[in-house]
Amino acid sequence: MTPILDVCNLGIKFGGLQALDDFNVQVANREIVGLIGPNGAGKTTVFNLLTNVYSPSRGTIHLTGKSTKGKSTHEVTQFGIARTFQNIRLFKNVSVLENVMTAFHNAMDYSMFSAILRLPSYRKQEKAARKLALELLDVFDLREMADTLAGSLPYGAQRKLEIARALATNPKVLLLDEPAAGMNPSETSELMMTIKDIRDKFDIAIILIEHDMNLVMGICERILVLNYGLIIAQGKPEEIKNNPIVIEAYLGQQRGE
Amino acid sequence: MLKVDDINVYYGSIHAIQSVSFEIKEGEIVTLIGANGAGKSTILRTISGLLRSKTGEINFLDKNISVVEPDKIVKMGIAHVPEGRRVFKQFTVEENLEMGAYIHKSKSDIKEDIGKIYRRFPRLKERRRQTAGTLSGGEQQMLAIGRALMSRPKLLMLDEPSMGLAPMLVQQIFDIIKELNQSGTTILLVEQNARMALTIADRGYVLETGRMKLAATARELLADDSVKKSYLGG
Amino acid sequence: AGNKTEAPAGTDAPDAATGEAIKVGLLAPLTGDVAVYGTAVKNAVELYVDKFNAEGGVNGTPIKLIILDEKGDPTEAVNAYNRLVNDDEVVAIIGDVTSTPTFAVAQASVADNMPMLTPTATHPDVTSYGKNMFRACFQDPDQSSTMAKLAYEDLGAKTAAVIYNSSDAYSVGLKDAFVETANELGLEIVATEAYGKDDVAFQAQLTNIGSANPDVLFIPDYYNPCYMIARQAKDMGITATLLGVDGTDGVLSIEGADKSVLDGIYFSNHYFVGDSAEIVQNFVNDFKDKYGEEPNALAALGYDAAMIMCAAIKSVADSGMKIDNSAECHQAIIDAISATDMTTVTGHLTFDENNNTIKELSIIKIVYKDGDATYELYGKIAAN
Amino acid sequence: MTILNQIINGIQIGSIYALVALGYTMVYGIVKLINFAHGEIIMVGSYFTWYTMSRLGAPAWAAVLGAVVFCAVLGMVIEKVAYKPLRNYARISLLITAIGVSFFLQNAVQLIFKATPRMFQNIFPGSLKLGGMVFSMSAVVTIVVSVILMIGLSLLVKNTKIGKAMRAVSEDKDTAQLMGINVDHTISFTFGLGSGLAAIAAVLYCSSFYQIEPTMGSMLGLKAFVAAVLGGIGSISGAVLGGFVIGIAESLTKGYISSALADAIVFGILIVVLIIKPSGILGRPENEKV
Amino acid sequence: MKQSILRNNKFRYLLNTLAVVLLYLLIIFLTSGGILNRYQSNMFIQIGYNIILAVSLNLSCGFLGQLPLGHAGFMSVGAYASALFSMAVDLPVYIEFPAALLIGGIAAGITGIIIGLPALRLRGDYLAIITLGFGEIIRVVILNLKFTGGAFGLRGIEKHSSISWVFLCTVITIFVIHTLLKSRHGRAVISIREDEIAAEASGISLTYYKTVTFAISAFFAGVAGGLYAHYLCILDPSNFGFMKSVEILVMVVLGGLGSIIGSVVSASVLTVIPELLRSFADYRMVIYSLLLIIVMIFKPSGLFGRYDFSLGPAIDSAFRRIRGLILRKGGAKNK
Ligand SMILES: Nc1ncnc2c1ncn2[C@@H]1O[C@H](COP(=O)(O)OP(=O)(O)OP(=O)(O)O)[C@@H](O)[C@H]1O
Ligand SMILES: Nc1ncnc2c1ncn2[C@@H]1O[C@H](COP(=O)(O)OP(=O)(O)OP(=O)(O)O)[C@@H](O)[C@H]1O
Ligand SMILES: [Mg+2]
Ligand SMILES: [Mg+2]
Repeated sequence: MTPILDVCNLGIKFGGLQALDDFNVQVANREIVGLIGPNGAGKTTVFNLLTNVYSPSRGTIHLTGKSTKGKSTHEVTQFGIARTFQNIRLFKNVSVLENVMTAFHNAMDYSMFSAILRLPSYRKQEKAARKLALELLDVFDLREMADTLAGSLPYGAQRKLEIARALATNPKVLLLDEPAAGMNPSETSELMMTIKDIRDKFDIAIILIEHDMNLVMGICERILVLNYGLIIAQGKPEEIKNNPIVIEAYLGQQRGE
Repeated sequence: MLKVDDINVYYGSIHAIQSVSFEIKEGEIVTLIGANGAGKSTILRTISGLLRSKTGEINFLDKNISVVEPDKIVKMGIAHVPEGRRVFKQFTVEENLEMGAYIHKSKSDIKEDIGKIYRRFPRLKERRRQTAGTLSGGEQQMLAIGRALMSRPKLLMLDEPSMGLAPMLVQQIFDIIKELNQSGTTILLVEQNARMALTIADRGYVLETGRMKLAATARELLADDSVKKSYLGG
Repeated sequence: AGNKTEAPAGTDAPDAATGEAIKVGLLAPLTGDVAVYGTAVKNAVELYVDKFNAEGGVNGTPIKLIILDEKGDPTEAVNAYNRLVNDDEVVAIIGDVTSTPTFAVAQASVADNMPMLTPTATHPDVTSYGKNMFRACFQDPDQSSTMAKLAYEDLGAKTAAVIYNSSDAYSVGLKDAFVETANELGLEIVATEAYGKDDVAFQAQLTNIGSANPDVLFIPDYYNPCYMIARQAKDMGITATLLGVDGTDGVLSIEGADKSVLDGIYFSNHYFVGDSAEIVQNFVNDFKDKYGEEPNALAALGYDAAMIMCAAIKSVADSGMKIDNSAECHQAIIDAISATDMTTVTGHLTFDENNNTIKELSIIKIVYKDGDATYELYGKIAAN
Repeated sequence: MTILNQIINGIQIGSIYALVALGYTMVYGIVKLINFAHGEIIMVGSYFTWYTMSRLGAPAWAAVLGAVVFCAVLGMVIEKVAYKPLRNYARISLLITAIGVSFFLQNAVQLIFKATPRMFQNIFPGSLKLGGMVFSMSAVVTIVVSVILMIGLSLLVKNTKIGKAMRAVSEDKDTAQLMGINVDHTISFTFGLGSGLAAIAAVLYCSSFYQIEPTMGSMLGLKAFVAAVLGGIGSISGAVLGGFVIGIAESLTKGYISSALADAIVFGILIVVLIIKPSGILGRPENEKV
Repeated sequence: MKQSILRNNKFRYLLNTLAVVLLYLLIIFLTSGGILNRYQSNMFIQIGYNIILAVSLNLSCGFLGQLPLGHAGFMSVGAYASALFSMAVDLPVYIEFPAALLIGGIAAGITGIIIGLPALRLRGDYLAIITLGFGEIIRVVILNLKFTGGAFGLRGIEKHSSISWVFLCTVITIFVIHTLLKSRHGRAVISIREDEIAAEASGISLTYYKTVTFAISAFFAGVAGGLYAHYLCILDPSNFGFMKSVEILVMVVLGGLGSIIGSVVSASVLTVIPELLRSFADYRMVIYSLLLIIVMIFKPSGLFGRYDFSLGPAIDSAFRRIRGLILRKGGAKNK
């Protein structure tokens, strides 16, 4: 099977710091890949490179066989890579529903002219987008808050809204940067179910950065471990859990309770 | 040591904290647990003077600090590691640490303390000349904790110190908290990772939508069914 | 401090006779960038109107001045004009003071056939809008060409430079006319430099002028920039004879100025403060008494405008017409103004068929002697 | 030798811009506020000096000292009354208030002292010959003072405790408080300092250009602000550099291109520089990590 | 829950249209019925073009989140372009004037794009300074061109700006900007204000939307300039300086960034206030500036914050409140 996302030899330097080097990964459709590693290992940097927020010093990225080279961030999004941010970035002074509808931007194509004159194309597309957005909010149990401002949502809800917004761009690959940060264990396990659900429902591949091992080990089919910008291990959760290099660099000796 | 008595805190018309009271004795580790938005951070911000309570009193070392300016509160011995790191992004790592010791005068003490911090977090030493804004999330968290320690506090309040940290570091940070406590620092810990928090804490309080729901020893809370169900992940 | 702000003269306050009083509007910039000029005019107009009322007014009825500030802004000026006409129902208006607002107001006033008399707007087009628009001063080209001739014929200059304010219509108009006459005469213009409003540093321009080494330097602007330029020119060792315009008048009343730098400036003016004529001396003395400073050309023109206007209204009243806001009365006042033939502070004056004045122009020279500078009359020339 | 003369002219006016720009940059660096009232504080400082010297007959040094103190206090009062209540709101609200304050000062001074320009004595008479070039004494003093102040301020901000507090406050007020910094004092101090600088600029300005009037602050303020931005706002040495660059650019365009278009060309230079280097010549780019 | 008829879209349009027509009739009644004199009626014209200026600036300032300080520059481009056009041609008013306004708008819009393309790469205060710079450049250029009349100003412009024309343009401006904002394009614009990085990650092209928004904002400023030119009949470059830009900005911020109704109200109020203060003569500007400071201190987010008024829901909630009152009273009686 051809991979949906194919990353080859990706690398970037910040000043003298080789933040990422020789990063390779192939992700198949509907796969959930975990990306773990110590703080500062370069995980978020991978996401920034995949979305062309930074341009790589070297390496290539192909989505469904096409290179994303030279595209700007919004074009990459249109192309099919969506993401969430480690430090939540919502449109805070805008309602929850409008946050999601904003991301439907490219799913619609009516012109400014038809917006001003409220032509049928405008009304039809807006209606459809609204319906889809509400459905998306349903997936994340956010429908009741559709009219509240995103900035006044509790932290956990904000994280979920970010995922919903990313999904609204209709991605082929979804990048989640620490989606469970700041959630308590029960919320985290709930989120775990949701992530599985969206993979099934939307038929997409997911790459996930997370420090919560219950989550990572729970849903990832494959895990990559980064350290100092290099992949130091990859494999199935069980293999990673017991890999001495990973324990040494990242997991530490798990003290039992 | 710290006694919080019937505080009510508002954000505009939102009544975020409703008649909350609790106390911390010298030498304890006390943890506040609660869901997202329960009001944990709000309580810490109120104690350090960034927010004001409409009613009640907060006493620290038998002094009413509920109307004292935040900078005076720091001088009295309370340090606060705020939620979301809040490092000074344009400052270098080392300058951030120096800022933590703002209330101290002695240059040599500061130097020594910085050395200690570097021994605890070697990663910070590697990055000492880098501006803090370009650090990774976890590096920033280490820096925030290190910076708070620089004021040599009597009471250290930590707001979700494990957020975004690698498991090994989480371990490490909890170890450090324990160690700090053993060397005499009283700790008020807010954590999502309630299980970890309760394993090192003496006592815990459970906060639900701005109200205090439960107060008990850590051991009791760990065993409590409702706590298990809501906060410890089954 | 002798310079305390005067309370706005009694004219604005309602007094017992208000119901009866004849209302005349005054439009002037009293705040903002050009407030100095508006204030000079306002002071003089008030001075004359008070005097006129004290002497019995219009057969016993006082004239009440309604003074509105327009900040030097045409939009505000039109608002103020409309307010004078529609809310205050004035019978005639003195104003505006500077050119652009005067244009805006002039245009609006034509349809109303409102008698308008600008004391100071020297731009040639000001009176072109309609028969209702008069001016008490001479026009820019007159003084520019006079100055060019003076330079070429009397001072024997072969080369000239100009430094002007490119954002001010008054200054640009004077510059254009000067350059034109100079070209006709064969006076070579060796440098033309511009500056903007609010500029205080002229060294860069003066450096260019200095290296062109002209015989005369023409500075068509009001007295403040003129003084600053003169001073900086001296600092830079420029020896050209400086030529000013009517706006230069008043330069000697600048408090604390180093007057030695002004020595030898020639400028064209509407009148000469030292003129021994009684009307001039009375005006100068009254003005000094009331405001503690010597009146400049703007003030003299304001005084004249008030004088012309009051006389015109009086003559209409004398003819038996009721002074009110009617179209007939407006026309009568307009006719009366155009029939003016009187001696004012700025000389004997009549109006031509285009509502411009026919009068003499004075050329003043500043002479610095023994630590003080004075204006001296160099000569009088018929304008136009 | 006109080119040299034009450069000297540029340095002279540029040193005034530099000095004023320092005040902008100080306040901007800490409060992130374009303090539109800064030009007006210079105006007030000028009037203070003029009044005490020519009306009250005070000696120059006393007038200057008085002006510095007066302006510093005025700056702090403005901050307390007009800016502090808005600290936690959108910066643009603060900007509008600053504009309000500047209108107020301008019109209040006009009401008190009338619109008539006042003449100012040259406190530093004479000139200095250097090689074949002639510098007026006040220009020399201005240049020296702005360079000294630049060095002093850089040291203050980089190395002293209050300087570090200022930088910390500028980044994150809440967290600065958690370090034990008194935010109110720090901001007050910054305004006092910035306004004191304005007074010094005022004196030197008056000494060079002889004349003061109620509206003098606006254009000067604008140009100096442009200088601060060009140099990289928030950067102290940038402000001084920007001041000189603007001054020289202005003088050279007036001298060699067109004095009528000088303002347009200077702004054009600013735009080109900012497009090439978006955070100004010496400004630090904002590193926002995603 | 049953939707109130007042929240029904079609009905709302009808209601809004009706309200606009009524307002127009009221103004016409007041101005040509002799109830207001010319001085007072002319204020409506000034209010009108100031509303257009404020609302259009609010688009790039309140909604796009930039800080442009050169709005008066766009206004002047529009003013001169439209005035030069109408002076050059001689067509019936109902063709010439709209064409002139359109040309003014387009000229300003093109200027907006020329300025926007390089300038919008910058952020925050740097952008502010660049737009300020461009505003000054436009002013100085106009001052030094021959065909604009230079410092003498452009004179002899026909007086076309009647209350009806101004009213029509104001309504169209508000309508267009409002409807645009309530579409995917508007959401894109607002998302840029909220978080540029997240907006890009949601597939929105920053360059495209910033430039287009800037151009639309400039376009309407140009139209306002055209109205201004054909109202005052004289154009003077010094009236389009930095202070004019600041004046418009004050209207926007005072009304509330991101509130169209706020801009409408504050543009109206700020046009009228200086005139009302005339009786305080000398103290006028001092009082004006103090008012400005005081309003900002007590209402930092502007009079209306981000609130936007919509007639349907407003009446609806008013009805509900009244009904609530009646029911409560009725209930009390029954007891
Ligand atoms: N814009 C930048 N400039 C300079 N250095 C950077 C930049 N962005 C990231 N870095 C550095 O690159 C390294 C990798 O950062 P990255 O954010 O990818 O880490 P991470 O793996 O996501 O860590 P964490 O789990 O703590 O979020 C870090 O050391 C960081 O300091
Ligand atoms: N600046 C603010 N303005 C308005 N409401 C706020 C603000 N900060 C917090 N709140 C609200 O106050 C309540 C308590 O928030 P707080 O941040 O104290 O919760 P928390 O328990 O720390 O949650 P978390 O786990 O997400 O950090 C929440 O409902 C939150 O939405
Ligand atoms: Mg990361
Ligand atoms: Mg919290």
